[in-house]
Amino acid sequence: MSKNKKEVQDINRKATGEKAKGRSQGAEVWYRMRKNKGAMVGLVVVVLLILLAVFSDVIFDYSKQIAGINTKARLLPPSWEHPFGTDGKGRDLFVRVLYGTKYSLTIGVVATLISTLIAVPIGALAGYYGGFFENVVMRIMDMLSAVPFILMGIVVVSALGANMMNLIIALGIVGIPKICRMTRAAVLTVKNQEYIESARIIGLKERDIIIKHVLPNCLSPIIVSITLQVATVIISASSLSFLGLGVPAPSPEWGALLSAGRDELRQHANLTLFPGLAIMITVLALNLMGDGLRDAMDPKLRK
Amino acid sequence: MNKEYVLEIEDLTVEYVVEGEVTQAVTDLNLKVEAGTTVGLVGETGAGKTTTALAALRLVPDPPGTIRSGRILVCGQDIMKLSQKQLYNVRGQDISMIFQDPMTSLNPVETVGDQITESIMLHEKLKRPQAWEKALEMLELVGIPRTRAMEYPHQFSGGMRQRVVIAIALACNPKMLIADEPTTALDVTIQAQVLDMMKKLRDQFNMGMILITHDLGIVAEICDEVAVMYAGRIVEMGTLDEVFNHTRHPYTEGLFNSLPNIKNREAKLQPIPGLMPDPTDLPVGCAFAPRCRYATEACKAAQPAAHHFSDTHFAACTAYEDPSFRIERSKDRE
Amino acid sequence: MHKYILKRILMLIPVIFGVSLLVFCIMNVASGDVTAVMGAEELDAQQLYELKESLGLNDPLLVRYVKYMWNLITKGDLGTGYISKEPVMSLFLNRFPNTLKLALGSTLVCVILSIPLGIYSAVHHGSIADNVAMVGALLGLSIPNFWLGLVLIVIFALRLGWLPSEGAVGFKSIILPAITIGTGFMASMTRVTRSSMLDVIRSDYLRTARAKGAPERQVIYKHALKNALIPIITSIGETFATALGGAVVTEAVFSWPGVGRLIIDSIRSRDTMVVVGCIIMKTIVISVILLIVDILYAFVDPRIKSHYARARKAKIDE
Amino acid sequence: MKKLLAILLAGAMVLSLAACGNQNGTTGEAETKGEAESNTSAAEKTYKEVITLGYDQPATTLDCQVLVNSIQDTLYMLYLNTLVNFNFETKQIEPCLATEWSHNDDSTVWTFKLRNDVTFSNGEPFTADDVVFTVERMAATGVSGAADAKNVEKVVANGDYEVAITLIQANMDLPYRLAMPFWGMLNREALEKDPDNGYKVGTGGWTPVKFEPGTMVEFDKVESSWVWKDVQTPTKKIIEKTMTEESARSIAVQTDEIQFSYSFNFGDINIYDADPNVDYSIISADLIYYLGMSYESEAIGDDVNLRNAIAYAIDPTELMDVGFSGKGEPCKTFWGPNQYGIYTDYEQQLGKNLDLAKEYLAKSNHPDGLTLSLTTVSAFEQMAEVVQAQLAEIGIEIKLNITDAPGLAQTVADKKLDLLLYSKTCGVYGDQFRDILVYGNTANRMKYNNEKVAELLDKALGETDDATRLALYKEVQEITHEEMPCVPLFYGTASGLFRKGLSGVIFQSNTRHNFTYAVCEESK
Repeated sequence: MSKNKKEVQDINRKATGEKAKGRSQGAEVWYRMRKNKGAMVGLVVVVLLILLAVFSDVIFDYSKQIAGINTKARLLPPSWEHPFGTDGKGRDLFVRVLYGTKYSLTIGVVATLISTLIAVPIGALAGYYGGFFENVVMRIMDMLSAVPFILMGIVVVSALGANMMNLIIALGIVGIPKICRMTRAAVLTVKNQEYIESARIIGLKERDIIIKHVLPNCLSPIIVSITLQVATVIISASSLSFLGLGVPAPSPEWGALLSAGRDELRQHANLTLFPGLAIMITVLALNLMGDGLRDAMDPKLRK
Repeated sequence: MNKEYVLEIEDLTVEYVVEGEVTQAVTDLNLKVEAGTTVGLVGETGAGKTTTALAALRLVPDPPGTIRSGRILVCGQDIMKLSQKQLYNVRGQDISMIFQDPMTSLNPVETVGDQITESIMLHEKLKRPQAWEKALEMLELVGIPRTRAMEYPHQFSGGMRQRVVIAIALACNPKMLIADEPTTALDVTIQAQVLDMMKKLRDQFNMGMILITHDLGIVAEICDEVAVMYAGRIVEMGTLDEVFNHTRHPYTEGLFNSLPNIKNREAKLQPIPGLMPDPTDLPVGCAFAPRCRYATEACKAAQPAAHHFSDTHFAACTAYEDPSFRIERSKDRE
Repeated sequence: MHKYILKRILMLIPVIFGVSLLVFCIMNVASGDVTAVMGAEELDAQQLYELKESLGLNDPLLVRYVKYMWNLITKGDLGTGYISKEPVMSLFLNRFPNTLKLALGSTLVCVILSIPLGIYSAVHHGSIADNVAMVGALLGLSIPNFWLGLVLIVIFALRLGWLPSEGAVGFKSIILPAITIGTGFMASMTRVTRSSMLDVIRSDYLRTARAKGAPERQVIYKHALKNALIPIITSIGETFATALGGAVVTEAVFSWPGVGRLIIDSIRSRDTMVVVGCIIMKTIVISVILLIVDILYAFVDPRIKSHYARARKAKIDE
Repeated sequence: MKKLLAILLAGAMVLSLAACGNQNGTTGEAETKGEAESNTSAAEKTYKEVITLGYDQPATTLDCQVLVNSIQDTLYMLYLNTLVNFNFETKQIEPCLATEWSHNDDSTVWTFKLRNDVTFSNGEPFTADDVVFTVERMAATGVSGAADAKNVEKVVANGDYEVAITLIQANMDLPYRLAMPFWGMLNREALEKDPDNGYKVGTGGWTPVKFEPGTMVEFDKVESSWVWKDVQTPTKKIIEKTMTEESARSIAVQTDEIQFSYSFNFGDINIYDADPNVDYSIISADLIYYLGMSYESEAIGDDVNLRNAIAYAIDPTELMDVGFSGKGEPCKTFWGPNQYGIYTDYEQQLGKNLDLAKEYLAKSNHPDGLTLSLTTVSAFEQMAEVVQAQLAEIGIEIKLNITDAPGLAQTVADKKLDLLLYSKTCGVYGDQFRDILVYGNTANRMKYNNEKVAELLDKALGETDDATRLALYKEVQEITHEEMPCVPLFYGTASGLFRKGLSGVIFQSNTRHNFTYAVCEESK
């Protein structure tokens, strides 16, 4: 913490008498997060997923367990030996789903990050300044959202080639309109509050007003839509891999697993059930964490 | 003679439980209101005035607030024992309430006329047209032209909105009305109009009324009796004359001293030193002791008992154990 | 109000220009062209060149775009599909009612499920029920459509035989696809309902309503909900617009002849005329719907309506 | 005779077909459920008036000269007739609209005698002029038969019921070509009057009355058609629906919403065995899956050793397991299974032989392996993964390039093609592999350029003596077996899932099934 922040804290402590539980903003948020059971569960799961993603190459032997083919053990039902059963090429689904975390989590989070980093500033500026700029931005967003995301996938892949990075770029671009529109709506509701007026009166520059006053107050809808966007991205990746545009085989990205298991659905629902569950758990964890973060940071909700 | 009490509150205790910390908002409160009389409930913010009012309608928001104990009789029915359905009938019909900030007390997306009509339809078996007609009458009663019934709250000024709130509250002419600082948010000229109207309506409907305020001027103008609250308890209660002219409790004296004296311009204001006690851990003894000039060790030891000076006037102050004790203010008034 | 509507409609024109140019460029960048799908296996290079010439594929992009837009503006003609030679307008129009029906059905399913759930979890904010409701809503988003679609078919069409498993004939055929798509949108609509209700649930006028003796149901569903409607209507409008975009996967599972599948099949066969034509029509329809949603705001929130009235009155006074 | 045929013939409706093959005839060994059908008497049986067919590929046009694929051809056969027909049972060309046909000594001039009792669905009589018009229209704007039409010097009608076609280059396969469904005879008057719908007018037993491109086509019976001269069926309407989701399409057969589903997931056979109301038929098809090796790829080029190394590292049975639950026939040569002139007894037979593969690899330009791209369409992605794993065993690392048909064309055009996993329909006539073995044709994505092969094919085309023609084709196959432009993997299957009561369907190994005489009993 910067020096003057510490001093401000000491002053607070003295003013409210030793008893008061003075804490820095970050510690305050962490303190409140720890209280929220849901957020903690979410955080633990997310950390677990990240660890799994980072160390997957250490834990699993790529060539044998992930890429190896053994058609004799094709489509075995879930058993002790293969908790999730085996896929169409006799490879253990449990190992592939765990290994797939690396791809799906990266795709989901990075693509959503790209959309957010581009969409939120534009959306905020559009909502805040309004007028001609807002119109132009909104019309561009209408155009972008008119293009079906599968077409966007085909183009990015045929222009840049099919690899994970291009898939992430494609999914990132596709996610921009929705987040931008939502940010603008949130900023509009906050824009004409009195505290923005008063921030302007004390002479803050427009940019600072947006960053320090407007955005923090529309944090709630933004966080909610970002965590949901991760799920949408991972599932869109499955539609893209169904078109052969997803992560090239044999990498077991969850979307690819979903589309691979699609034909055997009637008798081997496990092939799509477990990747689906994996997606849900990831998104649920992100959601719980996102909610916990939002509630902790939202002064209104402090009792 | 048994007076006909519209509202009887007996040793009411209300607590708020927030993240483990327990706030004692109101402790052992007793209050009785007769039909046609107005009791002023006075005290600084945070003394528990609003909580008492909400408890009277069992409107204390359940999490985090809970009514620990106490009997509350509205026109003879103990609302603590009523079922949810019966409670709906009591509210608005036997007892109703006006709130402080007119800006936020009205539903912004419904016309003023609708909001009054809803109150009527809830309790009286009238069809919509007759209920609408009655609503227009109520509007005129509170001084708003019936032509504006179709307009929305944001098209009214603060004063006019408060009149609408009053119209809603009195639509089914309840026997008991609780007004929680009805005029605080209004400027002075409007304040006077609203108070006059309330007095006229009170007499017309012979209503019992509790007026919650921290403005002693208003109390003097409209109230018959006065109850002074401090840190969740009534420290002094009596008729207007008894409390204003024969003040007993040091806190009440402090309130009067912090008022500017129009006659004597040079008189120095004597604000009460210190701050309200932290409601999450009230002291064992008298809550006012730390700020009281006359405080003795005895005061801090135990809760002060109520000393009665007449059948309507008492003050909870240990100092009166010694009958000769007088506070400054009452010395020259004797 | 009319000035606002006119402005919004006028703004459609640059959007259509933008969208058509964007899609034209995209289809041009996309690999290959429609001849690869015409089974022209036995043609040699020369015949293939003549075939492309006959479809005008050899002209540079700009020429094709100008020709296309010229037809669109002067004759309102969206051209014909390269393969089917059917006018794109009729291709779109005879599939659009199905997509409209399905979009309405799925939005209705979503509204019926999400709004009560959103309100319930707002009223019980922070309780276990609140979290369970959120997980339930999330389930809809995480289950892929084809998985849910097939499970519904196996249960309701095959085992019980109550509902048809394919086609768009008759009312019963809408139920299963609408549920499949509707549950997918639940997650976001429930969240929006919950957060907008949370903003409203602590306002004073609810206390006034309760003081009137209004039962809790009426306080929540009438007073609170009506004030929380704006974000919810936005969410409904957005859900409907997305549903109109056509849930390709569900349309494939239920063999639902919607616009979504037409666009995807045309993209895969690089039939640019159909792709551009359908996307333009789709954009127009969605923009109109989003406009209707904005107008709806005024009816729900009088403050917005009076904002227009005041603007109009001010103009008259000038 | 096939077991199934015997059972069905014992069924109530005895359908003797004068012209076009027989009921539920199947070719090659057919795998069916085979239980004996309960023999209820004819009177009790009630028949469906509407039969609905479910196909996975969308039908996007009804102009037979624009598009060729199995669904389009299946539909053309309903409302159009060709001059001659090929009976997949007897492997002979049979008369259809033409009663007799002959060719001059160097097989450049073919004359056809036509039936005189045939009318179009718009009432116009079928004459030689219509044949002339059809050939000229194909030459002018057609795509499906463009290759044949370009080889036609002139087509002349001698009177109303005889036509002579003069070819530029002699072609013994002309009758086989003209038997293709897309060579359906069109009506001049109809097309001149209404160019946009005239092509829907045909001489077939049915006529399209409702067409939603990509969704469904509805046919009504043309009572006046010559097809119904000797045989009547109670069916009044045939509907074809596009149902891309395979499992949903199969379920629709079980719920009787559709009566026939083209192809089904062999993995679910046990479900359909258990369902008394459905039956299925899986026949080997004239469809070859191959692994092409491009000559424009720097890594491979014409390195014969590398090509053979790759050829003998692939085990087609694993591909069939993953792709089609084991159904299919491994190939012995790069030729159609029922194609005229097939030759298979090489001393080095195809199939996985790791030692041989490693031997060839050692002699190749990349003894210690290399990295290649394998391009295929998304439908074959699972099989491509198997090839990837198999080639990894001999040190060849594969990068998968999954794309769609236009994407594939682009990869070839950009010269980025190394390996290609694809399929090709192969007919029965000798010249069928010209489009893949002769340089310059679209199907020859490998850019295989061997003058000797082209010369042999040309000679064979005009060769009237059977023995010499067979020898020529043998030599072609020996060269391809040696040079290995493509690794022939396996022959695919054509399958159908249908209601128990469905009969009168002619299953054909070229995956174009004939539903003209389809009949379906109302399920009990």
